[in-house]
Amino acid sequence: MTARLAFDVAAGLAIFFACVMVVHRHPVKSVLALVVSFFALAVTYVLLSAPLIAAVQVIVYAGAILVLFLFVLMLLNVPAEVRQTPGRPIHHTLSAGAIVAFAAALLAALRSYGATAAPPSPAPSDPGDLAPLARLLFSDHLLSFEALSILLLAALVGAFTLARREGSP
Amino acid sequence: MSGADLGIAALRVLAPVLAILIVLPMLQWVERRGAGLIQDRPGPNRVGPFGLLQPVADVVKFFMKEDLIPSNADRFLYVLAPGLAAFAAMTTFAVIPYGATLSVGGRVIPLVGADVSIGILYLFALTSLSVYGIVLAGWSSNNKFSLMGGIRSSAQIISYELAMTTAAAGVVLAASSFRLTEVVVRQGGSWFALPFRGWNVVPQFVGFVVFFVSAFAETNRLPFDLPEAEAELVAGYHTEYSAMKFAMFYMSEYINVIVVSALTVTLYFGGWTLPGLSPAGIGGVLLSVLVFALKTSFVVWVFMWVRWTLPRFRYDQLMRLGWKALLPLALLNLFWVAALVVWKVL
Amino acid sequence: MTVALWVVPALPFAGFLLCLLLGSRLGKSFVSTVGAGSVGLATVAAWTRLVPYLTGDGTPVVEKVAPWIAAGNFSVDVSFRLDPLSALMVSFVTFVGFLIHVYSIGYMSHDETDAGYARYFSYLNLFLFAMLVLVLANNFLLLFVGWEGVGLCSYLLIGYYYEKEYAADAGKKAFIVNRIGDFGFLLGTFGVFGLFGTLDFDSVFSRAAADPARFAPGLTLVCLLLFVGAMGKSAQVPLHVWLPDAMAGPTPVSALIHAATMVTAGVYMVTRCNVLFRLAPEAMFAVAVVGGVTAIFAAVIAIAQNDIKKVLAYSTVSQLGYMFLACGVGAYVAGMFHVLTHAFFKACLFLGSGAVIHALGGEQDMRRMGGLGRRLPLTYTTFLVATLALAGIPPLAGFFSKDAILTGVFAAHRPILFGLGLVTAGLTAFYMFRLVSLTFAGDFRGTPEAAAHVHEAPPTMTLPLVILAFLSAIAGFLGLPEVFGEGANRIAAFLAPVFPRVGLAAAEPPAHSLPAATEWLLMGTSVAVAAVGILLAWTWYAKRAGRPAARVAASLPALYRLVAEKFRIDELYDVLFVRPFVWLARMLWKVVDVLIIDGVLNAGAFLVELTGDALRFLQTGNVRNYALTFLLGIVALLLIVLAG
Amino acid sequence: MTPNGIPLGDVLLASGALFTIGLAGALLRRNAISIFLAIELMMNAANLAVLGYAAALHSLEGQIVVFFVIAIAAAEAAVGLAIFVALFRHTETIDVNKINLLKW
Repeated sequence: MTARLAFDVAAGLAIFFACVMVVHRHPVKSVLALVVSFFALAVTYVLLSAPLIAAVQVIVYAGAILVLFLFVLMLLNVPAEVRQTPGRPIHHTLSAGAIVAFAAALLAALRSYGATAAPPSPAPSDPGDLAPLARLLFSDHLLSFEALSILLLAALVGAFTLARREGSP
Repeated sequence: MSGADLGIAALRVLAPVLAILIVLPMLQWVERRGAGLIQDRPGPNRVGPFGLLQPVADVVKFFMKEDLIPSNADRFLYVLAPGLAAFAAMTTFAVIPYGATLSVGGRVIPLVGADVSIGILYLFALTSLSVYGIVLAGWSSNNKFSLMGGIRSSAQIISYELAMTTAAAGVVLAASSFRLTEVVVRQGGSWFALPFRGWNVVPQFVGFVVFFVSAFAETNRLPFDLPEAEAELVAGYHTEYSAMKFAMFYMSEYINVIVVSALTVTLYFGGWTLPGLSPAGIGGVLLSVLVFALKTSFVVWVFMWVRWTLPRFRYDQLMRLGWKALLPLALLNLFWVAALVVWKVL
Repeated sequence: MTVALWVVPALPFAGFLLCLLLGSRLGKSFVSTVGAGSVGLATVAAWTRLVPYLTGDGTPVVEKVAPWIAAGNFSVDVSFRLDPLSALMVSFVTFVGFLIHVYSIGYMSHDETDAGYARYFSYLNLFLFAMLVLVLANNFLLLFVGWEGVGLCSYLLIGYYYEKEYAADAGKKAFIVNRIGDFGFLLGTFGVFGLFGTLDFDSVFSRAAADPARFAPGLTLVCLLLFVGAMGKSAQVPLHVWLPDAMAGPTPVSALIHAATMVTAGVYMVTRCNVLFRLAPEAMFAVAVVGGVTAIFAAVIAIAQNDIKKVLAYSTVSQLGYMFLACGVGAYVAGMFHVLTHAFFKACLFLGSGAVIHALGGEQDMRRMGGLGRRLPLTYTTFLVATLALAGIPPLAGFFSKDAILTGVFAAHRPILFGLGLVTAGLTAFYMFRLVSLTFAGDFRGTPEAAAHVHEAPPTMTLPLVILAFLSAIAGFLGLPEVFGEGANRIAAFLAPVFPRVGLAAAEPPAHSLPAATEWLLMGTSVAVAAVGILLAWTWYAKRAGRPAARVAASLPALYRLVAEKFRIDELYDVLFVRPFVWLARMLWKVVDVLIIDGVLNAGAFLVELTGDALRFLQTGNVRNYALTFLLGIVALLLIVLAG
Repeated sequence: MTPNGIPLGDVLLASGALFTIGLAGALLRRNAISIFLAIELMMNAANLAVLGYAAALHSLEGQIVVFFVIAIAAAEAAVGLAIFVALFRHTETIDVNKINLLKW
């Protein structure tokens, strides 16, 4: 039960800071809230027997992607959002309605489908042992893995091309 | 879990932290005296014999100074940033094994804070978080020099982390484990028979060089201390900081140096192992701790040595070195290690 | 040493690629070496394969290179076949081709850029490649590839001077008229597959011979369709119109493609399929009639032409008619024999005319020539030899081959066709000597500048002339008539394996039923007819400078104009086919395409535009609106899933 | 129920909540980078659900899926941020209400 408690606390923290992220007007604060949220999520990952994913989550998301966000925010010196005077009442009303409807539908879907997970098949192995995961990744999913490496290269080149100034090397 | 077990566990974790906190003020003295030595000047020599009490004076000074917060700063983040930096630095030490496994009274105690299966990943996860301290300090100060420092730091750390991780991947590949204790044990074997079980620095010299250079960038030490380059940015991200907050940045920098040195020793110089030393009995284990401490000290000294020897890189040179030299070299090293593993040399 | 068969066509193809890709950069000497050298090597390679046939028993050899198409029970290989027929064709095609390449080096060197020179030689090499594929093919489909390939090269080379409109038009005309024939050939191929379930020569012929009665009804149609293809390629009436226009190409091309090799492909194909044709007597008769009519028809037209190459072109058409006449009466050996001899003397004639045109700086009208015999002695001599051969004067080559055909027709009891043949022989002698007289005898009728320019051609041009004239003179001894003794007709013995016995008595090759006296008589008749033609032409044109001919023409003005204007076949086609088609195309364009199809499309486009005008306001440019729409869609989807 | 005694329902509920929060952020914020952050949050919510199921089913495939998602997210972030930088150079803003050139 300690695990469940820890999970609920971590998930609650993640949700709370996600809310902070959405509500906060300043993008830098949003990013920081999201860092905390992601860190809490990493804790939940550990509790869900996925320590490698947790580490990757922290290294890649918190350590790289969000730092990149911060870097861009600082580079562009993005100011805080200010309340728009005319606003967009139609959009906002519709959005709020749609979000509520979505949340309700999601709850209903969880109620009817979520619990129908099949009973566990084999005995779970030691979550700390990364070898089975690695074996799976480099055998069954090798092609996806290689495709991903090409995708990353393409993204690298694309980002470079997009962000460089005209005429600079 | 008995009380004794808990106590031992706490001791295992806290011992290295305490050791670092004790050594920390000394390091500052060593650094300044070393600078004097290298630059042919006395260095601090007024407080106590050979200026040995200078660190004490400094600590007192830090405590006594007025703690200023700029009026336009983001107070919360401004206060949070130095704590974050120090915290990230200190927690990193938890997974580094600092001695051989101790067997006392039927208890087996590995001399490491926490022997986790993803030790190296944990290390990199926390190092990558350490950037937040600097970036937030730079941004929350609301000062253009600080902001520049923060921006530089984020770009620099993201860039060099890549090379550093890739270089370390070679070690992981050779040890076929992320577990740092295993990395160390693996380096305590045969030097002259195949498969090679000596220090990693021998087969992976290129990886070591990449890792070590990246380590300088990761810790913002000269020649890569662009986030605080005093000639351009006054003092970079900590321009506005004073008193204990400044001291925490100062501390975290030294802690980072120690951690990175310890990591270098662990990954490439056999950790606490020494050829010919078998850590049997309490004496042997203590000896292994001593070996580890000496190796780490030496690497720390190299950090200082380099600081007072090399000039600072220009920013574009820094980026070019990271992306066009170190990263390809690290990849090359990875291929090399993979080949060695396939050829059963490692 | 045995060279693989595929090497023979591959060599010119390699030459083609080299000339095409590197020729314009490496210059003329490279192109000359590669272009002529590759064909020379191919000649050597072909001859090494020919030699065993001269002594051996002529067993066919089939060499499979690669599987090509395999679909269900239909399978075709890229495979080459060597038997006496293809060995004969390959060896003279490569040899004549080589001579004409050598000739071209001299002929084309003056007035072409490096790029044009390389283009010319690459086309010529490609032509030889296609022709060799055609000749060596072991099935109808591969034969069709070569068939289309030579058609393409013919088109390209006729239109070689593409900047001149008439050359480009002539190329297009050749291509389009050939399409008609090719379409027939393709249908014939389909028919062959439909009847026999295979396209392999051996299988088709053996199946046909094994059970003639079973295939008889469809076979006639198939043979007629195949013959339509031959008519297109070999310029038989009424598809002959393209060949005279094809003289717009360079003269060596006319010699190689439009006299010696490509146009005889039809004869080759009919001979190749002799088993099928012999089983379809109606088709044979059609072949004979078309051949005979073409022979005399083209000969008549040739009399009234003033362009030196046009005369030779109509002569070619006429001689091709001869060959088909021979095939039609079952004298395939005579037909192939004539193909061989005709290749030598007609190539020689074309090259000679080329030398004349070359000497006169491009002048082709015989009315502005004359008296060139003294200025171009070597050209004159070789030309005269080839002319005599064509006219059928013994003992030159043409005499024997033409005599073999006439004998064959006579033996087949076709008196009308025999009469046509005989008259044609006389006409041939007449128009050829009209040509010789106008060109080489009398006084020069051109401008003084042109007279000053006259010079003998370089050795690369005269050497092929001499060789070809020599061959025109002696090639006839390959096929001496039977009266000179048993086995004198060596070509018949050589080709005998190509004509297997089939199960139909009427379809066997004609036996030598003619008594020796009749044969001698036939020979004498044809020589006499030829001699009359020669003498008449010599008297009218050389001695009396064409005045009697002018009088004859003046006394029958309508007829003369009709003949001079080639019986107005082109105009007839223009009225019958071209204008209705143009009208139809215009209808389809203006009414169907512009009004109906475009109208429907435009109406659709207009509707879409209208709808777009109305709906475009949904495109707010604000991503959040899009995201919202997206979300609404997902909510709807979720609700559907939950409800369902 | 996952091996550590965490009910799958808790995981899915947390995931759904995070997803909905991200959705709200994506729809209601005007700052392009904030929207991007919200989308990242949604992706993490999905990851959480996948890992929850993976744990409940004792399957490693789920972890691999998440691994790929994270890697693709990294690529996406790099390209997306590069686009924002380029966009900002042109328009001097990253307010999506003002970036609406592609409209009727």
